[in-house]
Amino acid sequence: MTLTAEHGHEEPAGGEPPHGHHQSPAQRHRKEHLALWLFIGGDVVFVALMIFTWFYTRALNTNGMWRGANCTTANPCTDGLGNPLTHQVPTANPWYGVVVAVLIVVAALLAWSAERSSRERAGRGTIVTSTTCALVALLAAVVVQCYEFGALPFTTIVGTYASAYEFFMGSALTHALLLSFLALGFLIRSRAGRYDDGQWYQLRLYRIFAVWIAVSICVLTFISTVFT
Amino acid sequence: MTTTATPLLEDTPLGPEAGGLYRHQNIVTGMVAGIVLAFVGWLISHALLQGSNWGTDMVVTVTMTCWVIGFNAGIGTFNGPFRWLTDNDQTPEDELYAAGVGQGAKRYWKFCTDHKVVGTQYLVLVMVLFAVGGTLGMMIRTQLITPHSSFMTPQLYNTVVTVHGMTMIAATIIMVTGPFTNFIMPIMIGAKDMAFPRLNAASFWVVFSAVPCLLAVFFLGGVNAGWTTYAPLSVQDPPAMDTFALTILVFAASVTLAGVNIIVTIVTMRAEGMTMFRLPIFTWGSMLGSALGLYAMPAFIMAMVLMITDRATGTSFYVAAQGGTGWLWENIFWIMGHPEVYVILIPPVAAMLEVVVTFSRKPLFGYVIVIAAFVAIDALSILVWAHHMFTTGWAPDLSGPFMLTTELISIPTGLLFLCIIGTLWKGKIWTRLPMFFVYLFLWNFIIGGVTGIYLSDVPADGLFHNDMFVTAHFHYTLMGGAMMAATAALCYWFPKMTGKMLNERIGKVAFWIIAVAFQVTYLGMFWEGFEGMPRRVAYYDPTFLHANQMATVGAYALILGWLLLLYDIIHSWRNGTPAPANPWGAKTLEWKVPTPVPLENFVVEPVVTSDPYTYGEPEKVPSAKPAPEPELIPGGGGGGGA
Amino acid sequence: MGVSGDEAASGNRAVSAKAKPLGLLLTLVIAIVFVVAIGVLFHERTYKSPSGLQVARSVGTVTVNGVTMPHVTLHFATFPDSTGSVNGVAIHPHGNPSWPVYGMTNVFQVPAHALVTVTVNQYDSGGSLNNPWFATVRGTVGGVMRVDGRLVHAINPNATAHTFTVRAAPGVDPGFFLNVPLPAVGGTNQSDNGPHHTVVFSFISGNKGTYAWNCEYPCGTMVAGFGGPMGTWGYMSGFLYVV
Amino acid sequence: MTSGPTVEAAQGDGAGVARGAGDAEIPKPLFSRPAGKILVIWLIFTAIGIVLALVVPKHTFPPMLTKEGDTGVTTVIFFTIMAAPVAALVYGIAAYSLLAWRQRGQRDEPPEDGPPLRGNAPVTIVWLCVTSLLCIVLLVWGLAAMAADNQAPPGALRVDVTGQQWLWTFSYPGTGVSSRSLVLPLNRPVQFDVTSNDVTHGFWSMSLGVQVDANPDVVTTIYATPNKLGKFTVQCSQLCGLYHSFMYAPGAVVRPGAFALWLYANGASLRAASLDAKVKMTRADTATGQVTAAVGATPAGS
Repeated sequence: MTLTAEHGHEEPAGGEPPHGHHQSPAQRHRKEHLALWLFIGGDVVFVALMIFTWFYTRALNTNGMWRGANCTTANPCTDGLGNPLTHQVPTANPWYGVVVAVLIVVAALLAWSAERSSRERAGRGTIVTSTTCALVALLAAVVVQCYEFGALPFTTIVGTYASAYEFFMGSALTHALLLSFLALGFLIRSRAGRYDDGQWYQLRLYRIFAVWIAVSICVLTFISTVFT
Repeated sequence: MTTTATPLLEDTPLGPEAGGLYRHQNIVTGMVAGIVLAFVGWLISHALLQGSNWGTDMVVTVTMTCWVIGFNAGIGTFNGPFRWLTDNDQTPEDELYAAGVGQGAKRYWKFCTDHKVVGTQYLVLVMVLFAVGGTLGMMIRTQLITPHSSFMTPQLYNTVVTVHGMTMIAATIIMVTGPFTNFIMPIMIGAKDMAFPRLNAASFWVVFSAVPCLLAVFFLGGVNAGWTTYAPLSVQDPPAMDTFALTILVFAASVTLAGVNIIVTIVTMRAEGMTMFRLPIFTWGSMLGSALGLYAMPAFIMAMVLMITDRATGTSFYVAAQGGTGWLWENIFWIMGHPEVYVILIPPVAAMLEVVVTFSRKPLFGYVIVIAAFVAIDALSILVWAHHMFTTGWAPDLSGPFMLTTELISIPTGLLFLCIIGTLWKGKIWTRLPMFFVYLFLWNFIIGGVTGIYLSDVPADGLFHNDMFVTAHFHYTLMGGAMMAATAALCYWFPKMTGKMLNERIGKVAFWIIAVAFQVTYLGMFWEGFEGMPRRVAYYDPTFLHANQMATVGAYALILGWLLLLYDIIHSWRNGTPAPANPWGAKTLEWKVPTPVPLENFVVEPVVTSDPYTYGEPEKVPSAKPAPEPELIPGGGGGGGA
Repeated sequence: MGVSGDEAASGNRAVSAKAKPLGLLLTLVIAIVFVVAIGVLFHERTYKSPSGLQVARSVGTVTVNGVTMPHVTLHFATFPDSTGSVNGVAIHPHGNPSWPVYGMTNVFQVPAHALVTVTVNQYDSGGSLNNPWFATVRGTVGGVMRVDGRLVHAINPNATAHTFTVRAAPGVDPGFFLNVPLPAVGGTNQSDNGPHHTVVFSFISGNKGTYAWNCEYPCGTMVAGFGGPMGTWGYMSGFLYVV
Repeated sequence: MTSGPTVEAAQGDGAGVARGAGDAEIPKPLFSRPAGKILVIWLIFTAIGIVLALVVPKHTFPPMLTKEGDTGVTTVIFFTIMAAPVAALVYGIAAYSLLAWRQRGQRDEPPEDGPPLRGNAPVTIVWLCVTSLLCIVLLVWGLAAMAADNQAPPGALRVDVTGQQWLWTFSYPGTGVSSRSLVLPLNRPVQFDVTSNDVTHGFWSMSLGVQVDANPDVVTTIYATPNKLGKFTVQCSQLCGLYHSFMYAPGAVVRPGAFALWLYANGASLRAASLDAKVKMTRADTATGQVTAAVGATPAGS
């Protein structure tokens, strides 16, 4: 393998500092774009396994305790604490899940508009507006999701439907919090004018991630509301 | 580019005084922050939750999570995200300081982003983990000297078996991608560092913070469930199971971070002219192993999250009485578990192929075939998980298909053997220490492979499953195979990583002890297995006595061999003779940079015009682009990082 | 290249020449410290049998079915709370509240092929066995036991407090099996010194070796009631050494 | 370092060209000179492998008491014989490379380069075909054996196996007999319905050649046909907690008559025992004290 001294590799003036840890936006865009998709690939495995968990426990329905369909006052089942369970577990109110999903979809669209404003150099104001609204939408989603935990008609201990449903809620909450962190960062940085002059690539990654999370949460909400 | 790291250092403020708090963080601040936060978390959770249902489990989980978060905050894992969030990005000076410039040996105890530092940290961590796991293994063999020994109580024995298994699995997962991929791979592809240096350092300190969680298992009542922690037994276990699950969760997260980093580095950071098919084979192995890890590790995390919610919040995914099933655990676990075997195996084999090439002075036989075999293994290994479940009663109708995929995977594995012996064929075999371990790998892995065929077959698996035969089989593949290959890689890259030559005389004594003792130990275990001794039992029928004594004697000799090798490593590292830049006359790029390797690896950006396997060929093979006149690197330049 | 090769070679000789045993000792010490530390740790913590070995008291010899054999007695109790104490003596050195426990120890020693007469004071409440098979007395002399003086073959599987179930370690005496169900104390005022049943039974010990006993009534926590005291050494499980 | 690459390049050129030329005329290395000696080594290793396959299992396995157990042992022997040649080839070439191609004498400098052999299509294809063929053979064998084991045999004796921490209980439906020891009649297929009361256990007896997990609240079924008299042990194979080591049960394969007597002695009615054991048993037979003797391992207590 031959090594040659290349003298034509200097960056244009004002280009990257001469340290390898710090590269031009184009290089960082390429790297972070690939990394993001790899992370999304890992997240896909999570979601796939959650769906598998839902349908497998639902299909197996050990002891009829998916939702306790056979539990009656005559022959009660026992819940996780050994107390008698005398009725079928009611299904959760679907509207909370729908609202959360919608809010996160909205946040994803706002991220998209922020990216477009940055690409079109539409000015700091529009970018800040989009990132702010995205953050608000996400925080609203977090609040609604937390409120649903209190409003559920069941607890985790009454069978696998309850367990899986709350697990889906938990994953939606985690993803929403993760996005909120990013949204907050983008709000602060867009106010500081980081994305004014065409430095849009971070917003693009943010948009891709937000869209994936919106899609996954829509799928999970659909499953948890339809296949009860 | 012409400017090197060195001149930059003089006129930039790099002292701790310059950069604020960030430059005062090290392992001590990490420990302090971790312990403080853990204590706070314990106070709060104990006040709120203790006494409620599953209170203890929640308290343990919260406390240990706080430790992990606190430690990483204290040592600086979260600086990057936090400074991004607050629009206060790192300046180039910050990055140079984070890369350890001008901090000497101190940088090994800091959140250092230099990939060579991270690799060295990983090397030490892996050796420590092997020491812990080996000690526990010796405790197991000691218990089994006599059929009804009272050396350990059953509960202690189960815990030791569990922690031994998990420690060794964790150590073998990171034993090559940790030290060697981090240290060697960026140089091999002509990069200055990994793609995400902070992520790289984070992956190390995160897994470091998981080790105390694993050892805390000893103080929290012990785990009865074995490293596979089959539910619902693991849902029944003492609170130690919570911290055990958390350990794995954190560890898997770290492996995922590292995997992303490795893949991105190889895809985007290659030097000019380093096309994908000029990559050294070790680079391919690291990439494909990490890719498989990206598939396996989320499943590991998923299984453990469900476990923690079952134990600490009363969900019932694994509890049959409330509608769950252990088969859910077994599926998710083995969906992780079998790919994970190849996550362990592929990088060491790839590293070993570099050794085979260098020490038989020949091009790699069937470069493309090896890559194809790795890809085929990646693809097949995600379809074979249920051969661990032949005897669980789950979906007996699927035994046929899984038997098919399992036996198909032996075809790409066989191709790897073809490429190894094809490279040896008519080579000028140079029998230095690394080559010894290559031949040991060949010997052991063939035995491991043949015995694996029985277990892939349903009728024979009915005899051997959960039997000492299985234990012996996977020790032959993972320890006799992967670990010997990794040892060959260590002996091979030791001069480049430490700048010292490994003492081969001591090394060869250690090798022969290890080689012989290994056979005694695990052939003894095969004997136990044939006689029908089950796995993980602390008390056994005296008819298995002789086989067990054989295995125990072998194990004691084996640990002596490893200790001798460890002594050789420590001794040569401390006061061995300085190594030349290229003691083996190898042709991959890492041997063309000076030793010790300067901070940015390359004083002059390399331009690659051929693959590194031009042994016996004229140096200038026609390359994609006409390369300019070859010039030589200024020797020993840079040195900023060393 | 050649030059560097020579350096390497000479280096090897040089190193092996001045190889000091210090590092080797160091590594050996580290390994030994690991073993000792972990061993001590476990010996001192929850894994230790609470109060050491109880050796059966000899009361002469006796003839059963024409065979003369030594006659020994054992005496122990089952308490509802392992943190309690009897006559000022702690039942368990570091017990857990609301964990039932066999006291005062969980390891016993009896001679081989002897008639062992066991007296158990049962203080604990109870419930339903998850396998009624264990409500029947098995393996005692005549397949019976005395509960407060009454001869019984079996008790109510839904009012069982604990069982004393013994089997040999693998290969010692596969035929040996002993199962004695202990009836629950009614009411709600169970305590370590409260009302209790006195259960007396005799069995003929088997070959020399280690025997494991445990409770088969799910009196623990977590899944199937076999966690907590059932899964932790020194509460509802122990050893019977036949010498 | 400065002179590193040039020296290497020189080596590369000098050695490389010569070797390269010398080797170009030999397209198939396997048919070149070393093949003869490697063939010998290969034959020796193969022979050793086959001898081991025929000797080791016979002397190490416990006596197999069922058809399924015999199938398992045959499978092990057959697979070893099939795998021996491939393993022997790798061992042979590795051994020969050490014997013939090792660099002797000065071992501190890298030897000159070997021939630039970057691959060999015919060899690869042959290797691929052979390994694939072996795979298919093994698969077919495995599927056939599996099919033979897995059919529900007519007129099988049903045994309900219940695992719990840390004991087995075996009950014989229709007789009311429930025991901690497993007794089976000779030459009669048995259907084990396995379940668990708490956690996952493994119902495993190597001598019977059966293994299936006992899962809580689920029944898993497995079949076996005892074809030899003798004693065996049922052992829990799935780590199940504190006393996993002690979770075993004694067992025996006995003649149908002795089986009926055993059922009767353990509380079955005369009629139920005779029905379940498919024998005609009179009260006179039960007077003979053969019960425990016939069953051997069975304790009086159960």
